[in-house]
Amino acid sequence: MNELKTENLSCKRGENIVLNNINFSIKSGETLVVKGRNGSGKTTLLRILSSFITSYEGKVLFNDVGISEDNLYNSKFNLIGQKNSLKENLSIKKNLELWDILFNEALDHTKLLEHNNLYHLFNKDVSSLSDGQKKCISLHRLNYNKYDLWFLDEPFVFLDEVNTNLLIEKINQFNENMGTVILTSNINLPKKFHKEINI
Amino acid sequence: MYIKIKNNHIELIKSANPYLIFATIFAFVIGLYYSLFQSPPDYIQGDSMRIMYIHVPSAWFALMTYSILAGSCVLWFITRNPLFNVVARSIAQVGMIFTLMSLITGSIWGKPTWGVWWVWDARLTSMLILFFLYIAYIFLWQAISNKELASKISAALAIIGFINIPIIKFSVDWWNTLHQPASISKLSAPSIDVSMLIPLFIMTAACFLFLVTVSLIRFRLVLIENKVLRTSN
Amino acid sequence: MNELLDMGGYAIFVWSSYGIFFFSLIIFFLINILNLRKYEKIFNKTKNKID
Amino acid sequence: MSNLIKRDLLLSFYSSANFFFTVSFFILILMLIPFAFGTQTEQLKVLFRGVVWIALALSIIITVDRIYNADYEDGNLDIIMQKNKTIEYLIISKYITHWFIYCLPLLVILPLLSFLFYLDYLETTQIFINLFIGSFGMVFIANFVSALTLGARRTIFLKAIIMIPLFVPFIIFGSDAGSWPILLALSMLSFVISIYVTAYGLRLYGE
Repeated sequence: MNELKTENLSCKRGENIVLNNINFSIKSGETLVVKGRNGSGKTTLLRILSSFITSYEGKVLFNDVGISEDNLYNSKFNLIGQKNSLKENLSIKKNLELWDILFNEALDHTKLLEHNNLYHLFNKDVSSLSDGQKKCISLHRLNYNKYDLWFLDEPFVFLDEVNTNLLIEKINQFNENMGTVILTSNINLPKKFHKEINI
Repeated sequence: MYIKIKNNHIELIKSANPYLIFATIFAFVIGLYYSLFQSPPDYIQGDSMRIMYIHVPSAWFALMTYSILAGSCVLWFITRNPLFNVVARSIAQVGMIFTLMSLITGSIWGKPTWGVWWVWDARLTSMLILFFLYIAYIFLWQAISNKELASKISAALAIIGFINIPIIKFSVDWWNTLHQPASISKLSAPSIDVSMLIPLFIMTAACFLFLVTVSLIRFRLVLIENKVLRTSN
Repeated sequence: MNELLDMGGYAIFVWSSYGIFFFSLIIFFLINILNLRKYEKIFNKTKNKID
Repeated sequence: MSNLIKRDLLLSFYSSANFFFTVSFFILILMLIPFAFGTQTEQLKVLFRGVVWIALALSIIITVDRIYNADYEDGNLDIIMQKNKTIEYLIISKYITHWFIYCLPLLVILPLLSFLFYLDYLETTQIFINLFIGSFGMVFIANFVSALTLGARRTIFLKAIIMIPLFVPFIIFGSDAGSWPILLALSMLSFVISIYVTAYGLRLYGE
């Protein structure tokens, strides 16, 4: 049973206060939706949680241990940022091969891509795809399955209805397997998740 | 980049500005009078050595300004006081101008003295590299859109450049056999007449006043630029 | 006077280096002063808006 | 660490930075010497020593964006930094791949090229030793410049202005036959500086 929580988390950028007194706690099998307007610090929050930003006030605790003290914390989450992490001039196949090496895990891509109806584009260059298709492939990283936590930054942007539902299904499945999800969104989602905070 | 500087300090700098400008102009006029009219020509180099009165101060201040720049960058990293960053940024461009001036006047002086515009010796080469270090510092700051980040990055670069300069001087010295004695040792030699020292010192003082005046103007400029950038975000 | 302008045959070197030196210094000084004025204007405008 | 090296090598093989291309680049740069300076044997020998360094510097300068900038812009750098908690390992593996892709080809092709320029075995060995040691130092420098300029996009000229002054000592000592100990010292110094500065730059941009 894992628990991720923040206590009085604040973050300053120069003089600007980006995050002010964020408190939440989330357990295994739950999903937290972080809502807020553009530029309200949603991405900053995710980057603090994924230990990229280390200069903040307050505490971020994973199982009651500060995330900067936990040496294994970095191997426990899977962060999908707003950037697609795709090499534009390479084909999907080659991009996925590169990911396989980075994530140290060989997936059966053909099957998974058929699920999203993308397999026929397998050998196409990424630059020829639409934004939604790129996002789908970017979210393909969620299939690497050694992680307890998912941090998703605006995962529903560019996705059509079918793919949105597929992603929600995937998140539900992950929750059933006792995974924790934190996702950001600035629009209303079609489904209600366990918890929601506004920043 | 939040700077706690009292308003009355800024007011003080502001009110000192006209006096400083006046003093700079005054010093330059006196310096010009002495260096062009009131000093004898050198018995070997003739009147061409009058260029020394502007070349040597520029070279001194080019080096001194870079030392201050690198020093305040180091202090910024140690103390985390953003004032040092503002000092570094306000002084950098003045240093660049002095470096450029010492290069140009140096090569104009070199033509009648050595017969060539340029010699590839250690001092000239490291001066040229110094100029590019200033350029790198200034333009790297401009190229990075996140200004807080830009200050940190360009400060790191300034410190690396400070390590690089002596290495370059050493390596070019080693590489080149064309040695020129440094100007400072030339000064201490008895061959230099007191009548030449007077204009040199006045010009040095004038250049120093110019450095201070423009740095303080740029200090205000940098502070206000920070405020404008912050409110526009 | 001519003798002075002639600079013992080095006129072109001496006068050009002094000219370039002071010209650049003055231009540099003016650029910074004008920049400061410009930013002060922008700053006052934004300050008035906030007030 | 080994994963990152494997991934970077595969990436360079997929994009146009494989062995074949880098070797062609070196041969073409060196081919310009006789066209520019004529074919006198003695002159070619002298020029070869210097131009081989310029070719190496050029190949490092034009590829400096590929070290961290490309990965930073498309977001892969986040994954890389997450998977390599110890940032020093990450940096060292980047050194290795960058050297492997852009310097090793020159060292491999060097014996062949030096015979085209009428150098004998002894001279070739001297150039080889200098290049071998000096190329490491230049790679270290390129790495920290790349890490420092992550936020400044598509400013290859600015990066060249930052890097070339730092390359000057390497080129001075590199084109002299007997000064490999100094090159070794310079490379070691730049390694120490580079690993700190690169880590500093990467951490700043991670934020």
